[in-house]
Amino acid sequence: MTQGEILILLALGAPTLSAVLAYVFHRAPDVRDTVIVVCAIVLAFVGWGLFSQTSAGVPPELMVGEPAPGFAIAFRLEPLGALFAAMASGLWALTSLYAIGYMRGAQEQNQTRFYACLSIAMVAVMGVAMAANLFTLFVFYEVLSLSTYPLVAHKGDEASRKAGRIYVGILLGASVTLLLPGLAAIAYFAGSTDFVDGGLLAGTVSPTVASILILLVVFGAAKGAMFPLHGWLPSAMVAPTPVSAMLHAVAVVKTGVFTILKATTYIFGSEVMASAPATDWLVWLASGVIVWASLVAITKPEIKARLAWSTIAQLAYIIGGALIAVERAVTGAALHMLTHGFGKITLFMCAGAIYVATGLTRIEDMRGLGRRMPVVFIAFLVGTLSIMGMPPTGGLWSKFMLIGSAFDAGAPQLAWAMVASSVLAVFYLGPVLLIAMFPAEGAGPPAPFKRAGGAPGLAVAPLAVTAIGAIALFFLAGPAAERLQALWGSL
Amino acid sequence: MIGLEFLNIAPQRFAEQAPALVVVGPLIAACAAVLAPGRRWAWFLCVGASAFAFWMAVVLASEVARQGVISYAMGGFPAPLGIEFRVDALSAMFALLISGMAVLTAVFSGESLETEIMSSKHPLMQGGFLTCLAGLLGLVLTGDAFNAFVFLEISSIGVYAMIAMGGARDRRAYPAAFNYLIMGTIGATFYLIGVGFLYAATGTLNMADIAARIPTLTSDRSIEVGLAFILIGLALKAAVFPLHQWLPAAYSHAPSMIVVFLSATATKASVYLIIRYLSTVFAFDWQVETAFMAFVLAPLSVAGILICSMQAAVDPEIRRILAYSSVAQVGYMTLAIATATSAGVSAALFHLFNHGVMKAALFMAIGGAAIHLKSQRLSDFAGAAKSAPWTMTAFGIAALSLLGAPLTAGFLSKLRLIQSLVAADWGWAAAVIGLSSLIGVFYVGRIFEVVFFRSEPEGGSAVREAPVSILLPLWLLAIANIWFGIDATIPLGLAESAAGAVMGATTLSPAGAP
Amino acid sequence: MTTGPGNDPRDPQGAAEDGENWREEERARPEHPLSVMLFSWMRTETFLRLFIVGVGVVSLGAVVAEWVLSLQSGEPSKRLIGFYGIFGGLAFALAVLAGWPLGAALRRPETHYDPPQHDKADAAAKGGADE
Amino acid sequence: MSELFGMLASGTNPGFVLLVAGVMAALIRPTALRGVVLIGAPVLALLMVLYGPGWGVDAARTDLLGLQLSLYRIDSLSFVFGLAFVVATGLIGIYSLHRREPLEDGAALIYAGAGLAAVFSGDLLSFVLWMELTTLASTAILLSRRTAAANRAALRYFAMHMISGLLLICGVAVIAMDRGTIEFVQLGPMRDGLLVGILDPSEPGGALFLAGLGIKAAFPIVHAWLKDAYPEASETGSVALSVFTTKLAVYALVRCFAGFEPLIWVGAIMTVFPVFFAVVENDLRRVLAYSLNNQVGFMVAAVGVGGELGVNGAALHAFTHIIYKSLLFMSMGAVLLRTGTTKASELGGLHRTMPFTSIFCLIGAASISAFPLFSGFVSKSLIMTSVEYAPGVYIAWLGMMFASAGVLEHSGIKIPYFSFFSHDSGKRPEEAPFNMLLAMGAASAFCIGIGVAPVWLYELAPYREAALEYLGVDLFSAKHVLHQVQLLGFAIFAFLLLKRMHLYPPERPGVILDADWLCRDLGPASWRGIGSFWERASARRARVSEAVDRWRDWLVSQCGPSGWIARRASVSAGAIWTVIILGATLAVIYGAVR
Repeated sequence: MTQGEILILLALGAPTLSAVLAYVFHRAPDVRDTVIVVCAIVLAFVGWGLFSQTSAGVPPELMVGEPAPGFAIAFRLEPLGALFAAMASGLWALTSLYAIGYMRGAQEQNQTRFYACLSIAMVAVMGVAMAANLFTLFVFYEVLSLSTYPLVAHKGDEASRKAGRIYVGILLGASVTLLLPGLAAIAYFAGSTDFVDGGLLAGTVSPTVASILILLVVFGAAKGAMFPLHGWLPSAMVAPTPVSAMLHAVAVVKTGVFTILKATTYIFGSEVMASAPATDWLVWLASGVIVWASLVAITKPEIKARLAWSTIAQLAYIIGGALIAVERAVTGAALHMLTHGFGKITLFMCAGAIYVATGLTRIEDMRGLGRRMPVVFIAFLVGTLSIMGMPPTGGLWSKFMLIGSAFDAGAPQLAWAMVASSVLAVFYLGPVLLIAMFPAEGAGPPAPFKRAGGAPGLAVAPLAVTAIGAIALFFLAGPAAERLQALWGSL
Repeated sequence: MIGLEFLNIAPQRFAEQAPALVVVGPLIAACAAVLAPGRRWAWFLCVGASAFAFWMAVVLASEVARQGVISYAMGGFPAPLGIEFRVDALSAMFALLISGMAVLTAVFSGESLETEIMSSKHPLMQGGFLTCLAGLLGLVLTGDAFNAFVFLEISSIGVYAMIAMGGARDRRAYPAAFNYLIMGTIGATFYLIGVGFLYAATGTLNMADIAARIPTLTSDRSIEVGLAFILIGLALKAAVFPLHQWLPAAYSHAPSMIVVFLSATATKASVYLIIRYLSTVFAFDWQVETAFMAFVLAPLSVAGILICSMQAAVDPEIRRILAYSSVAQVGYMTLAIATATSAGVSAALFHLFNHGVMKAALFMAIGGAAIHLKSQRLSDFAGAAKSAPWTMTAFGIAALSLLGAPLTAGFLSKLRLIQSLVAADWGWAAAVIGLSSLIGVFYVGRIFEVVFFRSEPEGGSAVREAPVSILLPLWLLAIANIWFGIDATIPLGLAESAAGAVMGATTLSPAGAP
Repeated sequence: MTTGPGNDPRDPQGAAEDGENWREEERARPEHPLSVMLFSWMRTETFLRLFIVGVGVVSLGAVVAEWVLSLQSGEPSKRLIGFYGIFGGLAFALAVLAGWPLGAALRRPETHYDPPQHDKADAAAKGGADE
Repeated sequence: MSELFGMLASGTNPGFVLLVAGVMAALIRPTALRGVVLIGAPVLALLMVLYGPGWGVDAARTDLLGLQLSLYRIDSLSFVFGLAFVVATGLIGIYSLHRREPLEDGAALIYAGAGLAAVFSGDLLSFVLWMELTTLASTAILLSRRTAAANRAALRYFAMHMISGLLLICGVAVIAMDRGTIEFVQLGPMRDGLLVGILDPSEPGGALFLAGLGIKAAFPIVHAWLKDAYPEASETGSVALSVFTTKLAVYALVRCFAGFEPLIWVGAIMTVFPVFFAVVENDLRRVLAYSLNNQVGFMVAAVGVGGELGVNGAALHAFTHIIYKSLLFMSMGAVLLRTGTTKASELGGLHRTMPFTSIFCLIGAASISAFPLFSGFVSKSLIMTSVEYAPGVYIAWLGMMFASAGVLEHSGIKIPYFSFFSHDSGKRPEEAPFNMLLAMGAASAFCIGIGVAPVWLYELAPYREAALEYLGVDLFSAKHVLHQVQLLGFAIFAFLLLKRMHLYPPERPGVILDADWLCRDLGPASWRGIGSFWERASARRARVSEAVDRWRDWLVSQCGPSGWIARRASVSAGAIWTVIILGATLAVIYGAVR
């Protein structure tokens, strides 16, 4: 067994083990939480190992089996997947710490099921990241949909059950009605679903067929929250904040855009993408979504809802980059997955920390909190800058690459939409900072802490780390992009 | 081929008689079961006879795999005068499926009947079951058109009787059985009329002979009319929409045992006959046939898929939900068959097999729960996962399979179906399957939410964990659902070789592609 | 010189509240000697008249000087003699006089841009969005 | 000593020193210690600039995203701007010594540091990155005023600069893709005997970059942020704000677009229109903001002319402007500190107790109005001469002449007159604190020193020979001086007459509508309009969704156990269907065979 195979097995095994042990130790919360954290840390190291192996030129591979001819369950890491795996596993380690802090702080019910499902979701994310073909990716994609449903419906009341219905209905519905036929059609046209450098379908399909397939994939991967299949994301905000932070800022939505990115890069390839008329329509749609979702975000008084709509806009950046599908665009899109992941998870964690400490969710109530929770709000500032694409955060670089390639690819509307959305970000995130950190004179005193001592340390430390990470990405974006560009070197 | 060849340990002479033994065994056991001194004996007989049939089916299948088509002259009278049993890969696959399901059903029946039927009637029930089994097995093995009618009726009579026996618990079973009787008889009569037409035109009842003689006849309307009658009759038996009216009532009111068995096999046997007639007796590329499939079978399938999925999505009773879903799934199969391609037939057979596995599991779990819960309302299953975790987890797995979730058998068969439809340039049909899957998300999601996420009613759920004799076959099926979702060698191999036997090799890629 | 309580520029309201004392104190502050020395003579009407005349003389003198200079150098002047002076005076007058119509057209009450008070909570939630 | 600094300065952008000092200043509580940082850092930076690496040498390079970044490079152009920035930073440091606002001091130093680092960047990307940091730091300066109005202004300011920063980034991204390099080279290529910038505005990348710089330089219509935000800062904050952002834009315009003729017209318009607004504006700091806009217009016009004279004009005018404009803002800051307002309608007669401030303000006013022997004269003459001799832009030149008279009106007369002289408001504030006076005095010394002995300013010019030649021949020629005296003399005479005749518009409190009306009135109104439209639309949508719900309920009821379909699922129906389908089948089959 090679080192790569062991790493892949570990990447799937560690969260699986974490899920199982969560049930085994459900009567001993301390042991359970320790086990979860240990598994998460192991996974983070494994994720890093996968990334460094990939970038060292030895992509880990593992063939599990072939359930049906042409459809193999197989894993193979290329730079895009390695980046996603490393990011998800790293953030997962922080999130599990944060989740423990949050869940204990907020005294939530059914914690064991929560952690188990979260762990299974992580298995699915790793599976998606490492998939060697669209079939494997699809399999884990669906596992992710199913395993996160209990997390959304966690509270079990009518509201969260309804949200869960919307969530699973849209995600599963879109994937079985659109992505699955797309998958079958791709397998039919190409004879397999393997991810091939330069595009599996290159030279085999007409622009019309390619258009249909592209539409099936882009809308089928509804986790990417592309209009009009975005409705699940705001409604999923009823879930506990760690879920919003990890899944709806990072894992689930990124799985959606990752699917699209992988498909446009390795299934369609830049030539097919450029020739298909659907690409143009979708670029226009993505541009519209970017602006529209940012505008909607401004109207939302609740912080998590604002962040959710902001996520919808930011995902459209990545989808836009994926659609352009040239080297720089894909690199930028992948980089944006990374930088937005760090930025948004920080913001969500901040929202959660504020909630645990004060019970507040509405922005207008947060006046003056900046003085009382300095770490949280400085992290929030960093996250905001990252979303706006301002230095010194990595968000700048991904936006830089995306905008440049959009202009270059003859899609200036996408670039302008990104500019507009960055400016609108000032208006949907700026007020939070203004109200909290620079309350106008004569405003009332800040709201009291609901919980003695404010947010627990376990809920604050991870967000500080991710904020530092968002800044570090400003300096590390270059190396990361170089790793990604290796993906084009192999052509 | 099927991984069970090790069971083929019978002596050669014995193996040669397998086509007869596989039918005769259950038939004899049926008589014995009726006369059995007690319900336990009847149960043992039932399990034993089913197991024997399964063994013989395995033997048959491996013989078929070895030598291709087996022709067996019943009673030593050779065809065309005698009755010929003609076993090819298609027949062998069905024999395996039917007998395998029978074993599990037989095991399941012990505890299940306990609460549903008064114990004195158990032997009758088991006898009926074995009769039905014998009929179905004969149906898929025989090579004689009229003989097929006989076996069809044998199996049906057993079923009518067993459904009616559910009336002791649920009085709605009586009209259900009566309706089924009427409809089934209409179907059988149509079939018989069709065979009569064929006989009139060709002068033979042996399928192979009919097939051989048809090309020599020029424009004989009676062949075409015969075909129409046969297909309509069989479509009725296979519950093709809108000829399915008998099915939902029968499935929702009959004793669990028979529903488990029927859902996995009975309609499927008729599908077998449809394929048999379309491929072996008539030529698949005959324009009459393609016209029938494109303009009658396909529209009906699509209508059935959509309408019955909708009905399943809103029905309040859990067994009827599953029944409607069955009709929709039959629609999938006939839709794939209607493409008139080898890939389509193979996908249909693959789905047929997987559907049998998942539906049996679903009904078995409901039957297990029904031991303590008299109601069949979905809402009464609220929180069932808490009170009966093992039963309901197996149920959940099968439900996911029905939904077509990855890593379950249902996923692969759905993928295969769509692929075959795309390959036949029937993109719109793939879209229909997608749409019905969307509806499937709703009805399975509905069941899921109730079972797993709704809190238990006051005083706890009435659902209790099923006994081991039910859990065992149930979990066997649940694991099979997962296993066949990860490694589909067995069902896919069976389906491909079955389709290959009647259609030629399967291709799923456009020319030129790797 | 003592420091008044209203010296904090960030608290003009505070200054206004106890403004009376402050005013008194302010009024009481004597004029700076340097100021007396440098600027006090400016306030006389005589000076003003002299100043106007002086400016006029200097300006005209500059025009004359330019004329003399252009005679001396012998080469023809590119522009009219005194062009800069005329232009400057007219331009200045135009700019100042334009203040009348412009002020009428563009001036709004000082509270014009202040956020509406009635839906303060709404404004706070929307933050700067409305601005 | 010099070697030591040489070593330190050889590889470190002096901006970094200010950045580090800024962080320190923000954290240090003791005022005295902070004072050391506030003054020490600019001194250190000054030494580093003076003893920096050779001109045109890339002292620090790095690679990023496949692009080569040059973090520190000085050349003759950046040297002028850098020097001015460092001097201004020192003045600001002295000026703010009395304050107890670590955050604001830190932000100001970081702002200055980022500006300095931007000027000394050797490539477009690092320039833009530092510009982004100036945006952040200047927003922080605005926010540290801690008033609701300043907060709102800060948000608008930030949004506007976000847009400009993004345009710049877009521009750089496109340039990087088009050209493969983003080097910010030394000016030098000659076209038709004129120096031209390195970017071509007709290319998309160049156009985007120009648009971004246009916002930063407060081109007409996008100028409103300047007059909106600067007067909302604190008394020290507005001084810091007045120095960097617009001048950085001018610097980059020189680099990139020197010789781009439309800029002459843009610059001319920029000089003219603020004059009118400044006349009616009541807030004197806002008047100064308009005046800033107008002065930048002169520089932009010089950039448009290009050539050695134009580039020299823009660079040197920026240098002098930085100093006299800070001086004016400082004097108004002193007034604000002591009286709590800078509204002309509430001021007047302050010279009685603030004589020093009055004098310094007058010196600044004389400088900006370009009185001979003051610094403005020295640099503006270059610009006016360059525009005068540029072909085909005579109207623009006339406009700028008009604006020169206008400058005299709003900055030369209005500022000192209405605050320190005019009618007596009765306010008798204390003289400004010593540190403020010191800073103003130093700035005044610069203004007069440069005015009297312009040679050492001209020594700094990017094109030294050309500048010195101009100095020797034209600057103090009798004709030139006489022209300027005429212009100013008649203008002052006109002022005196108009005042005597009561034709001078009185100062009235009020808000003057400007282009910011677009985002402050029209924007919210249209936002509300969209909102109500959206509400109506969602009401309609609710009706639609009700209809959809009804339709769905109907469908469900039809599919349900008691619905249309199930009710017809009887045996007889089954039989009838069988017959129907048989018929259909036969029809199809017959059709197929025929």
